[in-house]
Amino acid sequence: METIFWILSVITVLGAIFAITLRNLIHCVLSLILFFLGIAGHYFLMHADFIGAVQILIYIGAVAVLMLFAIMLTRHVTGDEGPREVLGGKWWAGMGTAVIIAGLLWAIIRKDALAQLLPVGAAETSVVEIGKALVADWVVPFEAMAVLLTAALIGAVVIALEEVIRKR
Amino acid sequence: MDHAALQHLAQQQWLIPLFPLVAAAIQSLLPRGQRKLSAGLCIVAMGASCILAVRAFLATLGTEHHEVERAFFNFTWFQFGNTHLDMGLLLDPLTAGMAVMVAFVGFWIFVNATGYMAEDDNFTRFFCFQSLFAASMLGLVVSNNLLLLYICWELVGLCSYLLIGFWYFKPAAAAAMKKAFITTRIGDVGFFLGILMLYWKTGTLNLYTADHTGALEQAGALAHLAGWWGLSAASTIAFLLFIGALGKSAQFPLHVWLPDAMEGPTPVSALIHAATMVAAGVFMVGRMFPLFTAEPGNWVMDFVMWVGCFTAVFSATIAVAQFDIKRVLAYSTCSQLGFMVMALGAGSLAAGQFHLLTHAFFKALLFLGSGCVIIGTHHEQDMRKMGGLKKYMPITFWCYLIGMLALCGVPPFAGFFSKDEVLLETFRRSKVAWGLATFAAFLTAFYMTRQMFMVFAGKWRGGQPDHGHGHADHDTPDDHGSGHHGGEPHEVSWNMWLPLVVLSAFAIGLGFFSQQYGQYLGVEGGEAPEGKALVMGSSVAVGALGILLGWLIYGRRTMEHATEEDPLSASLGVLFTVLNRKWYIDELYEVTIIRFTAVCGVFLRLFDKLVVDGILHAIAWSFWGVSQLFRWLGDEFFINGGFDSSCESVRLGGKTLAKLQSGRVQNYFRVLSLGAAILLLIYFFT
Amino acid sequence: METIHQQLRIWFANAPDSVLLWVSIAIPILFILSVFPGIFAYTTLVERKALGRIQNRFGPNRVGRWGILQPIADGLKLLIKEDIVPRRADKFVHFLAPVIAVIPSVLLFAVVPIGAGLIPVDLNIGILFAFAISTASVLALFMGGWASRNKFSLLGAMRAVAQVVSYEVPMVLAAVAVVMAVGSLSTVAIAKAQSGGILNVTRWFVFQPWGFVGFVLFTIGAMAESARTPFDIPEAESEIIAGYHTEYSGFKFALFQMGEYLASIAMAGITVTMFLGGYNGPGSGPGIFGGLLSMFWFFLKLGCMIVLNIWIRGTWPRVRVDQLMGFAWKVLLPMAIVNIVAVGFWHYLTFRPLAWVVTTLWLVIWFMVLTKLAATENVKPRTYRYAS
Amino acid sequence: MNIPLDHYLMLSAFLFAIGLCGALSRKNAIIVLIGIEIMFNAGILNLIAFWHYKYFTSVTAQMFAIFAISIAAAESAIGLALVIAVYRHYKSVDVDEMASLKG
Repeated sequence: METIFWILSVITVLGAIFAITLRNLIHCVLSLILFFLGIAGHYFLMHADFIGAVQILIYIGAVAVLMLFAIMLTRHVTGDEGPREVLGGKWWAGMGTAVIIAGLLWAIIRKDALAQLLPVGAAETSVVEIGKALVADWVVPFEAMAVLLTAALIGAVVIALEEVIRKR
Repeated sequence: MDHAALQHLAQQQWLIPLFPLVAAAIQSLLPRGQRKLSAGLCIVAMGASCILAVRAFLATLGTEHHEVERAFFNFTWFQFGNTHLDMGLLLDPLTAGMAVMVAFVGFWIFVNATGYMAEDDNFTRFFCFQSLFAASMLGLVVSNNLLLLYICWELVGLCSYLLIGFWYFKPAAAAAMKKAFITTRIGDVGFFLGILMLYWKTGTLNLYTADHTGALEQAGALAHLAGWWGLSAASTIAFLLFIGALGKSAQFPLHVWLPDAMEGPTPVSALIHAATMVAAGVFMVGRMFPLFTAEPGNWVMDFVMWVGCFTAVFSATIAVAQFDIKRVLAYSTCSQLGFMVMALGAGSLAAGQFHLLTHAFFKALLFLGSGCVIIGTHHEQDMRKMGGLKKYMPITFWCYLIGMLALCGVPPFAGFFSKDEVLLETFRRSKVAWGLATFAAFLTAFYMTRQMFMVFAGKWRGGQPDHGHGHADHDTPDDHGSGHHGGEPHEVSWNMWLPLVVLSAFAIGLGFFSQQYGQYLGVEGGEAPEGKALVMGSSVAVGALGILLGWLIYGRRTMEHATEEDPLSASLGVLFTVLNRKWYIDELYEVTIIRFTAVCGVFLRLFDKLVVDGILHAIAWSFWGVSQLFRWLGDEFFINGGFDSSCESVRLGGKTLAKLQSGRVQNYFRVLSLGAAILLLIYFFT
Repeated sequence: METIHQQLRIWFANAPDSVLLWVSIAIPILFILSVFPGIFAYTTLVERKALGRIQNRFGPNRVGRWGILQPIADGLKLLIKEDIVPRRADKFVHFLAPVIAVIPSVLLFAVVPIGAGLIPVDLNIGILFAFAISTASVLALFMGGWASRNKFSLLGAMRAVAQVVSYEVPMVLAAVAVVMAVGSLSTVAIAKAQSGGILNVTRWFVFQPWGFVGFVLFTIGAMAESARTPFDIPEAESEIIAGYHTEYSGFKFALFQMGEYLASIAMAGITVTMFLGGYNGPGSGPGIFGGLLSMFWFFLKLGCMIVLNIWIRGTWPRVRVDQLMGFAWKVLLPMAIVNIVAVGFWHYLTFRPLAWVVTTLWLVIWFMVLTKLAATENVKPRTYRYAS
Repeated sequence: MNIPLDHYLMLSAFLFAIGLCGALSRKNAIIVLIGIEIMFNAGILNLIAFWHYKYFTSVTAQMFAIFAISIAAAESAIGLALVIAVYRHYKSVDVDEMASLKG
């Protein structure tokens, strides 16, 4: 199982790194998908099956596809970036901040005793439990989420259609 | 009526505001052409509400106990953590009586409005707002919860804003709507503070609860808690709440919006000035009365009484010198509201509320009557250009006469009894206030007589071919009296005078129930108080005197021409002008409060520019400083080259960040992450 | 998997446990990888024969008797054909796309119970897993279309993505009806819920009003999702050559085909599981004989679904893009939501005849309303603005 | 499986830093969004890790994860719609060029 963890972690990290460094935007999104898959794999590994499936369904099925569409609509379809910007210009600013934060988090995690926890044979949460929780204790956030998603849907359509409407 | 049945009815109280609300919701979607459907919907909904209100009222009638029969139904609106906000419905005599009055008067106002608004393009919009108004007022009446009451209170304010400015294309209407909204909002601040304080002190906003921990049931306990200004908590809250009522019920410093509200259509005036909006303030004080009376012998009650007394006299004097038919009524309303508030301040819930009820009927009658006059004379509002209408509009005349007599306090009519009771209660509390109020009653009789004679007596002074203001543009097909180019007044259609007739009946008959109403409210009636004969006698006397004086000045010799000077202005001279200009209160506010606010605005802008912007710049520089510090720390402690260079990058980033207003999202984001890094650092080293 | 593991442990009590574990993992994988590609191969043959019959011709009949060796010949041909990659293509993605096309299709079989107690993995989120995986298939189409640097490929890819995303919604909602009725996402539980009744047949969901509607919706959705005629506009040859696999040849092309067919078969399998009673049929049940019989029923139904697909493909014309989208959003989606409500009725009306009447009426009325509303288009002779 | 919790936490921290780096330094708005998505995912991974190691009896963590994922989906939909709208206006998705509020 450790092996699986390490393999998944390597996939995830590589996917993330490629997603922000590659020059071709389509490649970026494809490696982002790899990253999402790795995360979903981690969820399955931690017996959070439902979250894993949701991760695949929403992130790969919806978010990534949406990004591909956005790239198609905003760039030349080849997805190539213009001038080379990776590891140049502002790059070092972001990198520096990120390294500092990563280092600090690393140090904090090392310091904390909680982090040494080992899994205690966790029972997986059944889907029925999640479903019941969604419509019982969490029904208000759930409804709010429904409203939010609807609003986001309408908002996205309106924003993207703005030009079309104005032309009419 | 046993308690369980009452409880059952209380649970159904929400149906009363529901009908008009649904009607408003449907009407908001109707196309403009659907006039009949819209009006029909509105009236049917109001009728249904009225029937429900009457049913609830009848249920509360049968109680023979000394204890007030009260049923309520509380439910949790929503919950967060351990706190939960409740909503509640209430059914007790005060509520039931008020609800019947609002629904009933509202119903007839709606009927009248079908005639008054018949020519208007935005007929459906009008009825939509009216319905919403009625719904919020009924909601306000039936609520057992200050939160719900406040929501409805604000809704009423919103609707009045919309309705006063219904003809928003008229600049005066647009100004009046803003004035009404802002002025009442000043009062609402006090009201809101009162609610907050109440919640703070009692932990609940329910008025009554099953376990007797409601806000009103804790009034006794609140009286022993310290509040502000040397008052007990109960009185402080009462005072703050009264400020809300001050705005809503147009009492002295905040009364200015009410006369301007005349810019709205007349049924709106009837609805606002008779049944609903202004009544809301008085009703609220009545509803929260236990808080007012919890601590005996404080100045809040006196304050309430004196404000009411002053407003009563003050507005009555203004009303004497007005020429607009609706304005006279508006100031009369102010004055009568002053009476109610005075009665409440004198400690009598029954007198104040009873005057509220009777006043609602006859003032609605008067307003609708003035609406009929306005329609009958083709949108003429200046009394000087009327006259002799008795001949042309007999039904309206007789109904108006009844309303006028009721308002003047002539014995068999409703106003006599309720006003008499108010005066009596005041007499027992303060002789000076009683004297002033009696003077106000005299003025009331006088200005109403003046109005009657100016409008209905003499000969028709309008109707010159060249008269008036753009009369030509509504000569377009209208359904009443087509060939009226001479401006001949005419009687209005049946749907306009029928409400007058119905309301007249109540204006005559309602007064006889004054004793019963007191018992009904569960207030112990004073057994034969001293001075009853004096008060009653003086009240009748001043009423008669006022009418007589009115007849002497205006009745013996009626005005001949519209341009003729008012006979009173000759005798009063400058004072008349001052009264006509409403004691220059608006001008006073203009030069004091509004000017002051404008100066404050300029000052605040300067403050913003100097201090706030200064702080922002300081923050920018301190960020730069922090990044410098970082570089220094990095050099000192980590000689490691990689870290060094990253610090360098942070410093570079920091330099960029110093230009905070770059508009570049990523720069903001960099600041954000830098901040996060600093927080983490703090967390790590502490 | 667990059951196989336990069974193996009973049979080979002496073998080390880790070996048994790996073997028990390997068995279903090998089964899927051997049986379903075989089915795929012969599906193509059946399809060509059936299409031939529908179109009044013979279909393949040269290689072996009745053309029985045709798939093998095809496979060999594709294997040895030259693999052409366009010069400007994105080589890596171009290579990756067909591989990715196959993976989700194969993964789908992991949650299809092919017999009583015979399922590779009994996930308790089975159906959700299936949908999650099937959305991933759209990526392969997109990658293939984009990497080819061919505008027709790209158009096909965009069409494919739009179509799959649109039809995913009513399909999932149709499945939600079943999930609601069963109260579980597990495919095994769904199949189990349809056992019993007369001859193990009457409890199939397709024989209930909401189940029938769900079946129709799901079948249409599945067909559109795997881009088969009449919903094959991503590869409409008369408009955009061959869509996203225009620039593919040789075995990569075969892989694309395989992915598509496998997805279609797997979706048929899921349809069978959800609506047609899964492996349930007369005589199915536990034990060796019942198990074999249940496998027989499952594959029989699967075959029927495949033939149904072919039949529809052979007889129906291709829809236009706007019709395709309009159909998904204006008819299928509301109908699926209505169907969910119908399941609610079914659940709460315990008196069955009443439930039948209410549910049927509800669905029929809505069906009529929706078709009425959607059929706003008047078919008129086309007018040509510039070419008359 | 004998992986202590800190492995997951460090993985998550690392991913977060990568996402942050991308969001901070790339000019392309879509990549910035990608970076934000990566950070989101790192956070949710943390949540699930804590659930698995400590709070597995409670359903709260999963609820939070579901809501976070939904919000992320809504956020990316709006974000991408904005990117498209901005692109229509500036003919560019370079975040450095979107420095003016004037339309």
